[in-house]
Amino acid sequence: MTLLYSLLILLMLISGIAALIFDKLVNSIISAGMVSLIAAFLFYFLRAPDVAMAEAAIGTGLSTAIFIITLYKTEGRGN
Amino acid sequence: MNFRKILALITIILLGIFILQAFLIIPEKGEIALNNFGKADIENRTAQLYIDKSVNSPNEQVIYKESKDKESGSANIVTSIVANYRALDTLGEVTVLFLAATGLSAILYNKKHAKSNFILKEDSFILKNGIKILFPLLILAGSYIIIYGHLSPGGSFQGGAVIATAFLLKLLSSKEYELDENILKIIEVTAGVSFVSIGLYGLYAEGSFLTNFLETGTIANLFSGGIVPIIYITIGLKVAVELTNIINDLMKA
Amino acid sequence: MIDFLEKWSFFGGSVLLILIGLYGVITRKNLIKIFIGLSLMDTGINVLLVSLGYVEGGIAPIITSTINNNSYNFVDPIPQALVLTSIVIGVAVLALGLGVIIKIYEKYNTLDISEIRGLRW
Amino acid sequence: MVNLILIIALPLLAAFLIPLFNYINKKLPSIVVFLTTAINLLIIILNYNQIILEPVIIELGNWQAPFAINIYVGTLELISITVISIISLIIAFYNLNHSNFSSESKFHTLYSIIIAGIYGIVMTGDIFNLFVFIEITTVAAYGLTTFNKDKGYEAAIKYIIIGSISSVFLLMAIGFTYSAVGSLNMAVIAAASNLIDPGLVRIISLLFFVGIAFEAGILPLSIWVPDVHSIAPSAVSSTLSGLVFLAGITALIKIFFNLFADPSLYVFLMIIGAISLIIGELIAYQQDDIKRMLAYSSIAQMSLVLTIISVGTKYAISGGLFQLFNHAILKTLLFLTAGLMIKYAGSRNISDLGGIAKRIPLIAVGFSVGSLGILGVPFFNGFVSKIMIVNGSLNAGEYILTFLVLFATVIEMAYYLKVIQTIFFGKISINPHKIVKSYVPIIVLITVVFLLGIYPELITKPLNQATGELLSRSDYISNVLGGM
Repeated sequence: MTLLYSLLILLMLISGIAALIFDKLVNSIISAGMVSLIAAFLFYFLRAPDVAMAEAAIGTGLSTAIFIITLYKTEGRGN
Repeated sequence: MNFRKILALITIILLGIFILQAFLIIPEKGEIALNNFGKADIENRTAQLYIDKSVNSPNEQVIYKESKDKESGSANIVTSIVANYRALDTLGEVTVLFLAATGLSAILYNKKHAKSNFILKEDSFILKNGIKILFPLLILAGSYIIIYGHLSPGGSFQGGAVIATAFLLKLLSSKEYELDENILKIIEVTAGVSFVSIGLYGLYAEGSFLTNFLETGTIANLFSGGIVPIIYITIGLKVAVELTNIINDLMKA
Repeated sequence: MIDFLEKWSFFGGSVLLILIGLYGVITRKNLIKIFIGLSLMDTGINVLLVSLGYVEGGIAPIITSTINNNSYNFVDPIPQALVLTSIVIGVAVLALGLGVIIKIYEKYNTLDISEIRGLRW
Repeated sequence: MVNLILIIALPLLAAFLIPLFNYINKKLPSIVVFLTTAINLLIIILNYNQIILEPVIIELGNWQAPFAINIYVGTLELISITVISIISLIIAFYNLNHSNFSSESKFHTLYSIIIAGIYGIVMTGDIFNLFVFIEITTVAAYGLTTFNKDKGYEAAIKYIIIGSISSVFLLMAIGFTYSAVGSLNMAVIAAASNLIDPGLVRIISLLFFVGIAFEAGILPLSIWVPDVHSIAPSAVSSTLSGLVFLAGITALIKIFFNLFADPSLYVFLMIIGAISLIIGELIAYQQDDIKRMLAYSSIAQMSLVLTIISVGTKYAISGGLFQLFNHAILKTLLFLTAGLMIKYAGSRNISDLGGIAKRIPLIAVGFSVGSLGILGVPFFNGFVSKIMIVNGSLNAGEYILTFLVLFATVIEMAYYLKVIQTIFFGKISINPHKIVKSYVPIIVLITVVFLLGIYPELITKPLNQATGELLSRSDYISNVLGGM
C-alpha cells in the first residue's frame, strides 16, 4: 500500500513539474488538473472522502474549466 | 538557466530545508512537536470532543440510529464541524466566494448585454443531446449530495460544484442557452440572507450567533442535526449560484 | 526503505509540491503559468494539512450502519473541515485572478509579464 | 449590552442584501452601508464601558470557550474596533458622494464586507478563523483595487499573487500549530506554547510572520503596497492604508505577544522592522507621485510601529500602539485629501499641484494637518506618540533604534514639508480639472487629530491598560480557559 501511495505522489510531483515545463498552455492546464485528480485519490486514501469529493469536483473539474475558458479568451483565441 | 532561475532555485531549496526540518524535530521529554505521519494524537485534540459530540454535554457513546438529541446530530462529523461547531468559518468562506463572484462581475462588467462567445464552431449533435440527458441527472446528483451532506460523504461545496458543472456543460452545449440573471440574483440574495438570518435567530433565541436552536433528532436520520441540513442547503445554493455566476461571467467576458 | 517512504512520502511530497509551485510562480513569465503554480501550491498545502490529521488504520469520520458508534479509530476531522474551506477559498481567488488576467490581455494583447509595464521584475 | 458579533454579522447581511437594494434604487446601497457602519459605531459605544472593565469573550454557537470559535475583545481590541468604526463611518460618508463607478453597488458590497473582515481579524480568538477573515479582507481588497479601470489590473494581479503565496504559508503555520498543540484556539495555544520545542516555535512563528506581514505593510512582503495604494480609488487606499494595516499589525501583535512570547523573536522583528523603516522612508523621499509617496510612508510607519512594539517594554508598546492608531486616522485624512487634490488638478505629480491651496484651501489644510501629524509637531496627535516612542526606546537602552527613529523622522520631514511648500507657495500652474467638494469628512478628521493632540489621555489611558493586558499572558489564558 505504501508503495502505491509513494508512486502516486511521485506521479503527482512529475505532473506538477510537467505543468510548469510544457510549452503549450493547454498541456500545462491538463497537467495541473492531473495533479488535482491524484490529490483527490490521495485524500481518499487518507480517509477524507469529503475532501476527496470537493477536490475532484472543484479542483479537477471547475478549476480546469475556468483555466481553459481563460486560455480561450486570451492567447488561445486563434486556435 | 539564467541567473534569476538559479537564484530562485537556491531560495526554494533553502525554504524547503527550513520547512522540512520542522518534521525532523524530535521533542525532548515533556516537549511537544509535530506528529509523525499516521500518528495524529486525536485523543488530546479538540477533534475528539467533536467526534464524541461532547463539547457542552457529558461524554456518552454515540450510536447509529439510536442516540437522540446529541448536541450536534449529524452523522458526518466533518459536516457537523463545518456547519455547526465552526460555522463562522463557513460563513466567512461563503463570503469569500460571494466576494470573488461580485469582484469578477465588476471586473468583467460590460454595459452591453454580451452573449457568450465561448462556443464551438457548430453545435455538436452528440454534445447537445448528451448534455440534454446529463443535465437533469447532474442537478439531481448535486442536490442529493447537498441534502444528504450530513449523513454521507459530500455536502454543500461538492454538491454546489456539481450543479455549477451542470450549468457549465449546458452553456457549452448550445449557443442559445442563456441563464436568467434575475433568478440567479434572487437565489443568491435569498441563500446568503437566510444563512445570516439563521445565525441571527440563534442570537435572538439562544443568545449566541449561529446556535443550533432546533432539536437535533436521532443520529443518521434524514431529518436530524437541527440547523445543520438547513444551513447546508443555503450554503449549497449559494455555492452553486456563485460558481455558476463566475463561469457565466468568464464565458461572457 | 518502506519505513522511510511511509514516514515521508506524504509530508515530503506535499512540501515538495508547494515548493515546485512556488518555483513556478517565481520563474515563469506567462501569467496563466503563474496561476497554475499558485494552484499547485494550494493543492500541496491541502494534502499536507489532511495528512497531518491521518491516523494509521483509521477510518473516515462518518458514523454509518457499519461504523455504528463513535468508539472506532477515526482520523482527525478538523483538518478535513479546514481543507474544505481552503479549497473553496482557493478556487474563489483563482477565478478572480483569471478574470483580471483576461482584462490584462485585452489591454496589452499579451500574457508575458516581461512585456507588461508594471509587472516586470 | 448588545452582542458584539453583530458588528461582523450586520455588514455581511447588508452586503448580501445589496443586489436587492440596488434593484430598488441606485443610491440606496451607499446609504445602507453608511447606516450599517453608523449602527456598528453605536453598538461599540454601548459596549465600551463594560469591556473597559473586563474583557468580553463571545462564544459562537454557544459552544464552550476553548473548543470552538470564540471572539475575544480585550482593551486593545476595543480601542482598535472603536478607531476602525469611526474611520469606516467617515469613509462611508465620503463614499455617499464620491463613488461614481460603472458598477457602484458592487463597490459598496465589497466595502461593506472588507469592514466586516477587518473587525474579524482584530477580534477573533481562533487562528483558522483569523485566516478566513484575512482572506475575506484581501479578496475584497483585490476586488476594490480593480475599480480603477486604468491601471488597477496590474496592481491587482501583483497583489493576488503575493497574497496567495502568503496565505499558503499562513495555512502551513496553522497546520503545524494544530498538529503540535491539537487546538486552534489562541488561548490554548498560548497555554501550551512553553511546551512546544523552541525550534518548532521559531519555524511556526516565522511562517505566521510571512503569512500576515504582507497585510501589515512590512517591506519584503509588501512590494504590492505602493502599486495598489497609489492606483486604487482614494476611499479604498485610505481603507487599505489606515484600517487593513491596523488590523494586520494587531494580528501580528496577537501572534507574537499572546501566542508565542519568545524574546529571541523580538530581536528578529526589530531588525526586519528597522530595515523596512529606513528603506521605506528613503524610497518615499524619491517619489514624485503623491499617493505613491504616501504609500511608502505607510510602509515606513508600520515598520516603525512593529520595531517599537518589539522593544517589549510597557512604555514602548503603548507608544507604538498610539502611533498605530494615529497613523490610521492621519493616513485616512492624507489619502482622502490627496485623492481630492489629484481629482482637482488632474495630475498625480507633486510638481503639478503648485499653489493648489489658493483654489481649494480646506483640502490643502487637511493635507497639511495630516502631514504635520505624521511628523509629530506639537498639538497634533502624532506629537505625543513620537515622544513616547523616543522615550520608550531610550529607556529600554536601544540607542541605535532611537537614532534610526530620529533619522527616519528627518527624512519624513524633508518630503512632507516639500509637498506642503509646493501646495501652499508653489506657482499656480493648474487649471481646475474637476470641481471637488467634501467638507464634512475632512473637518471631522481634523477635529479628531487636534482632539487627540490636546487631550491624549483620551486614548493613552486605555492604551496603558491594553499594554498591561498584552504583557500578562496568563490573564489572557485564564480569561478564555476559565478555571481549567
